[in-house]
Amino acid sequence: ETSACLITKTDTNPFFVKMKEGASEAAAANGIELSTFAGKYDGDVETQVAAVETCIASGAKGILITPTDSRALVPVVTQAREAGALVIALDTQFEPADAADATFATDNFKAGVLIGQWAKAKMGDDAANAKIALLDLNASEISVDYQRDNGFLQGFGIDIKDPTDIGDEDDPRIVGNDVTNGSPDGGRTAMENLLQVDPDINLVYTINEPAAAGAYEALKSFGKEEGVLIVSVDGGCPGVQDIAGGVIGATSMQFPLLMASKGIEAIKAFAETGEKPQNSEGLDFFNTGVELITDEPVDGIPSITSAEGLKKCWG
Amino acid sequence: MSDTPQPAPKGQEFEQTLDQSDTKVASFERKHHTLLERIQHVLHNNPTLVPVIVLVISLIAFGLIAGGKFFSAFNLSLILQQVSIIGILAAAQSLIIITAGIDLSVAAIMVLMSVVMGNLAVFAGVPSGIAILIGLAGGVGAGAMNGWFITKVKLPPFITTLGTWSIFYALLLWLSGAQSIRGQDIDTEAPFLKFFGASFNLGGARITLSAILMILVFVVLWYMLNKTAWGRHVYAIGDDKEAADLSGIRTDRTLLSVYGLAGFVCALAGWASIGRVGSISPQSFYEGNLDSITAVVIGGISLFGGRGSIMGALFGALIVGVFRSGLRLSGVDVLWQVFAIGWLIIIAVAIDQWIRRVSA
Amino acid sequence: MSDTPQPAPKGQEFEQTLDQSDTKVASFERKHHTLLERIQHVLHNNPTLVPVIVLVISLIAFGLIAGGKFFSAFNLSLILQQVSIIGILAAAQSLIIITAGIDLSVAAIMVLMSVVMGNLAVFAGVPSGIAILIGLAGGVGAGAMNGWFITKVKLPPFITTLGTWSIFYALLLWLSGAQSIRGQDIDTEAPFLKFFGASFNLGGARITLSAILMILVFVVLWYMLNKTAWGRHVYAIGDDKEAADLSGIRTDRTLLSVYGLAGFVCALAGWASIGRVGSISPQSFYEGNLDSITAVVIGGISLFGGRGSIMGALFGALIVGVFRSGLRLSGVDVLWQVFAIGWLIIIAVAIDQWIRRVSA
Amino acid sequence: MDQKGIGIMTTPVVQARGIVKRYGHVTAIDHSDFELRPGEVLAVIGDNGAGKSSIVKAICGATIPDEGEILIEGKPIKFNSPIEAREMGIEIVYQNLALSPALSIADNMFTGREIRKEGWMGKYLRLLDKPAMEDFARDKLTELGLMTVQSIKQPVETLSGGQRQGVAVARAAAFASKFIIMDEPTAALGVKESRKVLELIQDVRSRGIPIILISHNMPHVFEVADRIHIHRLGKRLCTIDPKDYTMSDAVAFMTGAKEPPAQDAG
Amino acid sequence: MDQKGIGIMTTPVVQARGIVKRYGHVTAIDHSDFELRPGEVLAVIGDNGAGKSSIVKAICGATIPDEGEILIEGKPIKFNSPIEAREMGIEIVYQNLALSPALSIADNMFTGREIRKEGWMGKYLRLLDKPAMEDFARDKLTELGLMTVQSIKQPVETLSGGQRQGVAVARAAAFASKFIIMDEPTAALGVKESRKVLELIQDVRSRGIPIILISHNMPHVFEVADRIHIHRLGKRLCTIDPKDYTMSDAVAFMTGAKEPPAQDAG
Ligand SMILES: Nc1ncnc2c1ncn2[C@@H]1O[C@H](COP(=O)(O)OP(=O)(O)OP(=O)(O)O)[C@@H](O)[C@H]1O
Ligand SMILES: Nc1ncnc2c1ncn2[C@@H]1O[C@H](COP(=O)(O)OP(=O)(O)OP(=O)(O)O)[C@@H](O)[C@H]1O
Ligand SMILES: [Mg+2]
Ligand SMILES: [Mg+2]
Repeated sequence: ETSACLITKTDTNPFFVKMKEGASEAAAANGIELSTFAGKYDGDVETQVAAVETCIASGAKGILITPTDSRALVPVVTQAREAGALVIALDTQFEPADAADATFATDNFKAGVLIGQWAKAKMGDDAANAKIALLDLNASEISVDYQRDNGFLQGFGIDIKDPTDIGDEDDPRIVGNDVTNGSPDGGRTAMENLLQVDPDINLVYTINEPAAAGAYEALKSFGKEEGVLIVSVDGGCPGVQDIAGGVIGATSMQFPLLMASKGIEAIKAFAETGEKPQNSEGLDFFNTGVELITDEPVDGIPSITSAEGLKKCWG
Repeated sequence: MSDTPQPAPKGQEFEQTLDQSDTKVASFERKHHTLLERIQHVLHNNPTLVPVIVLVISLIAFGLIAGGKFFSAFNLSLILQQVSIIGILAAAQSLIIITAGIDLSVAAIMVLMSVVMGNLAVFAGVPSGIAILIGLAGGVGAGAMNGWFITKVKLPPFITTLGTWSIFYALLLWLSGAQSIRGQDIDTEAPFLKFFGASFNLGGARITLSAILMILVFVVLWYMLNKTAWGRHVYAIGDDKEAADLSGIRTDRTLLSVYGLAGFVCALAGWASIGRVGSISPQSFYEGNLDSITAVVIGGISLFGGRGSIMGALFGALIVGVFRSGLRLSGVDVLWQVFAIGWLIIIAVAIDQWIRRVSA
Repeated sequence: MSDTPQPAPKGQEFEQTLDQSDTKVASFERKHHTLLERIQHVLHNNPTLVPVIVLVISLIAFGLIAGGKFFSAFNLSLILQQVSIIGILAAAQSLIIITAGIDLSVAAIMVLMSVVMGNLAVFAGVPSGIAILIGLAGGVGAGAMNGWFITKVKLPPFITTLGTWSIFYALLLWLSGAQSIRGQDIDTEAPFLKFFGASFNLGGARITLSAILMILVFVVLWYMLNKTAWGRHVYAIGDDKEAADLSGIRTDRTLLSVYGLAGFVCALAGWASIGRVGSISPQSFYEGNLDSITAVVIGGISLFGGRGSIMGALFGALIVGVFRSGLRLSGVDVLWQVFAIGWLIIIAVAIDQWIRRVSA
Repeated sequence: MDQKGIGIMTTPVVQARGIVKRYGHVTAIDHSDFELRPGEVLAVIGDNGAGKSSIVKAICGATIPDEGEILIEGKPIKFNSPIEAREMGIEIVYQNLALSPALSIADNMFTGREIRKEGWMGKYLRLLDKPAMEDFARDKLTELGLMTVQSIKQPVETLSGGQRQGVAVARAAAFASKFIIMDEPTAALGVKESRKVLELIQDVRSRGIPIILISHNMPHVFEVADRIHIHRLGKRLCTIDPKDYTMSDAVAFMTGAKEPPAQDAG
Repeated sequence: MDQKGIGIMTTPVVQARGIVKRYGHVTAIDHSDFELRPGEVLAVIGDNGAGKSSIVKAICGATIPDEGEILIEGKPIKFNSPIEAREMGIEIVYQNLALSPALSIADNMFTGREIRKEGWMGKYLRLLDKPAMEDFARDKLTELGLMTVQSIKQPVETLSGGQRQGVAVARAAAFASKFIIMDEPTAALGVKESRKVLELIQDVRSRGIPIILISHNMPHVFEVADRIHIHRLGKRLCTIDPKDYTMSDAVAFMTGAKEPPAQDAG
């Protein structure tokens, strides 16, 4: 029987919980024995390394991994490939990307760009006087964090300087950055802090929807829930509902379930035929797609409504 | 034997002169020479003043650095609101630390109980009031579980709560499926969960009920600790458990009540956090344990137990809040905020130590 | 005065009979009735056996549950390799805990120093050997900074290291720019940094140098603690610092050396971690502090200081490693792994307490 | 020694039979008997480690004996904690005093039996009546003339060893109604301070409350004791009347230099 | 009292002048003098809290006085820690013993002056010579006849109070070469054990090592002391020769019941 491993960043983020669900279903359908692992926190390299080693030891045919550190995990997955396992990166690419046999990912930068473009179009002429708050993840600036943040800024038409650095921009429209730990309580406090810096903020980027929900609460308590745009990335079901509820203006939806099921299918194919999956054209990964979700579509940017999104959320 | 009745001489021969002995006690008045010494002396006699002074100094300092924005009634009330949840946790933590314990599970209990309340009220259709009561009772239960291990199995509090932290954390992930409960769902299904999020204006300030709850919790616990027999027992246990035992305190029962009460306060913080955060997220307050301990130690409560006023923890929480807000408004990077908080802890406690020196 | 010279009677009248007094001491042999009592007694006299037995039992248990996969030489050597970094940290942590301290900054020192080594060797072109020496010296410095606050400013270790943890963490994020240094860059620029990642096969097992380093660190520290005067002083300080002071130990100097040495061991762990992980990641080992404390307490070293063998921490780290690996291979969800580790801590220490009961 | 006829009059306040207490390998009490009679001062003497502290702790519930039975005023009793003994009016001054250093003198005197305010404040809010407790503590201490503390609110840790001993003794004397145990109450005290304690002991006896006094100081023992219980190797060797024997005899018995007088177990 | 001519012969071993030590509000020593002469047993007596422990601690470096000067064998000296005093051959038995409960008797006897193995093992690996230390400790204890411990490797916490006191006293007696300070060494001891300590004191004196003995036990003091230093209210009131005065006098002086004899500051 073919065995496979799924190694996610954490088990506390619903995104990865969804991914695990998808993988488990696909594995059951394809007759693959799946073991799942997760780090204890975002950035827990040690646990992921140990997990890969355990997979090698147990003779897994394939490893699906969301690298918690795109550089740090390269050596161990190289070992895994040498041991004959198919390694597929999910959601986050390795650096270099070809450290894995394939990558099934959302382009996080692209996800950012989409909401940036949407926000710019939505604001129209006001975009020139936008006052932007950026609610990031945490002090250690992991790749998802800077890719989404910089993608959003680029989409909005701001010079991002170093695309791997948060907060090096000098555009006067940016009020400031603060960290949220990706949770609503962090989102709320960060939003309050930035509102204290400049009460006229009218555009808020958030690292994910829980942070966005917190930011919304802060705005509400300041009496500013109207007239401030909140954009986010992820596309979790509660997040899509928040679009419908008018909390969030737009979000970029990812497809963790799809990533996982595709990954399992690829492992099955590899086990049976030895064939490795191909990247999407022009990209160094297989794009599982990003979908902009908003109930206020703008011209030129394809999007779907929250009602449609709810059917697909994290599918 | 003689005609004037004399008391029979008592004791050994050399003790006969004791009746004439002097009753003076050695006592010397001493002037405090320098201003510094005099300040140290005043603070030594009123140790709770220390965090208050640190608070005032940091307020002034950030007022000067960050300007009027910082020093507005609104911003100050905002800080109060921002620290309210960690403040309530710090109150629970203080209770434990005064008994010479430590509780690494406060934040896990808090989040677990907010998830319990949310699941019951929003998804299971239990009336909010009952869901909250169940959550608060769960807090008592979780605290009592800690207390049981500590008093009956005689495990050190650090180890017990290190263990239960993992246990509660796993339970909360399992119950929530790692998903948050949305604010709007709460609004429609069980708005009462958000009770402590309500606020009103007072001058330029915006007072949230969660801030009032925090102050209330501190006042009530202060009263219990200082004005009731139970409170005296809590201090006595932290001071010297064995002596407390021998001098007639039911130490196990008292400790159990302390952990249960702390668990209750954590659950209360869980309820208040729903109002404050607006939604229920299993990811929230992951570092709440350390934050609460930080507030307590900055507030001058001894980790060795038995010393310090619970009010110190309130000021400790406010000091951290003021620092965070002040640094933020002065445009300091998150990175250097972490750095500054590290020094704050060390310096605040160093000042406290200096004041408590015997030579005061 | 009489013709046979007699010693002048000494003392008070009632003491004259003392010469004839009995010299028997109250001493009673007692049989241990039940088998359980007898086991308890043996373990009581050899407390280090406890973690060894727990380790053996968990090995057997997981061997049965998870089957041959778990019990292979390869998997067992893998566990050894996986615990090596936390194991080395636990050795440093044990040193501190034996002095009745606690160090919340071990993991931060470790990662900080690995970043220092990496930055110097990979980016600044400093020869690897020198970069490593600087990193190790930095570890000593960071540890000594903790020690300085603790001995000179008289801050409690918990608070000091809570503060320096933030400080070191901020520094490491700043130095690394929160970016990992890639394995390939290390391979080309400074392969010596990865020295401890090398491994060789022995039977079916794959032994990594980092695992050998871990064992070496434990053996050397065990020797120092048990066979040298310094080690006796370390235990005496943990036992009763004031008594140690008065009985002629330079407690401050010894404590400073302990913190410095612990810092050195952390930096060594940092070097080994480069080999183990294959790259240098500023985000890794964020929870290393708690993991190291967990290993120490499961190993039966008292958090109150002065008691327990450092070897216990090695077994403690291995127990956690076996649990993690066993649970993983048995296909237990991460969630329930967290849950199980929580119970492991509580149960392991409860057994330890039971064995140490006086009635052994 | 008692006559049989007046049994009821002389029911011992405490009677213990065959008490055994083991600490691991050590047998601290080895089938020892014990008896305290109404209104008397019973001195307990013995070598270091003879088990004196252990047996009195067993009597007042501070340790639970492994075997044996204890009768208080003729009724068999099993204490599970010192609190139960306290509630019966038994007080003990421990060898290590058992005071809470950071609490005030008044707080220490009242631990476990605090006075609450009258009325609803006390009843529902459980508010302590601090002034009442402080007054009481001050009265007791002044009455005993044992100390000249500056303030009754002072934490105990700021007192000298002698003063602390004074607080512990005063606490016991103030609340005991059945009997008091004092475990080497004068060990750390100076000549003057020791004298005060001896006077206190006689005072308490004159109030009709019997006292068990453990002491290594023979002159003190012979001065105040009505009977002397000699403890040796974990059990009662004999009890003697200080009027019938000299200090020399007592010391000789307790150190094993001389055989004790034959006597029945009373 | 000394004659001026033979100054060199009688240079005091310790001479202290105008020592002041304050603890916060409390002045524990208030410009006190102190003198220990070669080969003598000097008793220090005084009420509880008079400052006896404080002044001897100042002499041996355990506390650092705020004012005043200390001369050891005529040379002014400033100790910064008890270790410096130890290195000069000064030993002290503290009131609270200062033993490490979890360490063995042998370890406790040698703390801070452990013996290393001969040869390279000791020199480079700093390996302790445990058998040598244990033998030495066993010899010392047997010699003193102070105890009947089961094993020299036993942790100190398993010993009785008297046995512990014995270890502390043996440690001091074994290593002192200049003088020994004993702070109430018999406070917790039984009659027999106290006698052993008094014999030891006389033994040590006969080896020519002077001793400072703090005690509240007048008969003991008058038995062994060559001179008595009476401490009162933080300073030396007077020193008396036990042959010239009675215990009554000494107690009267120390408690302030009688005026001390006029004398010069020597
Ligand atoms: N908690 C304990 N654990 C282990 N052994 C104990 C404990 N308490 C007492 N012992 C032992 O029991 C024996 C009797 O001790 P106990 O304290 O009753 O003696 P004592 O007669 O009061 O002596 P002293 O005059 O020194 O106070 C001693 O050998 C002592 O070491
Ligand atoms: N560390 C300290 N901190 C504060 N006060 C102290 C300290 N040590 C001693 N004192 C105070 O100094 C005074 C003298 O104390 P000291 O211990 O020298 O008395 P003593 O004569 O040895 O008494 P005793 O006979 O009871 O041992 C006392 O009032 C005591 O309370
Ligand atoms: Mg005793
Ligand atoms: Mg003294």
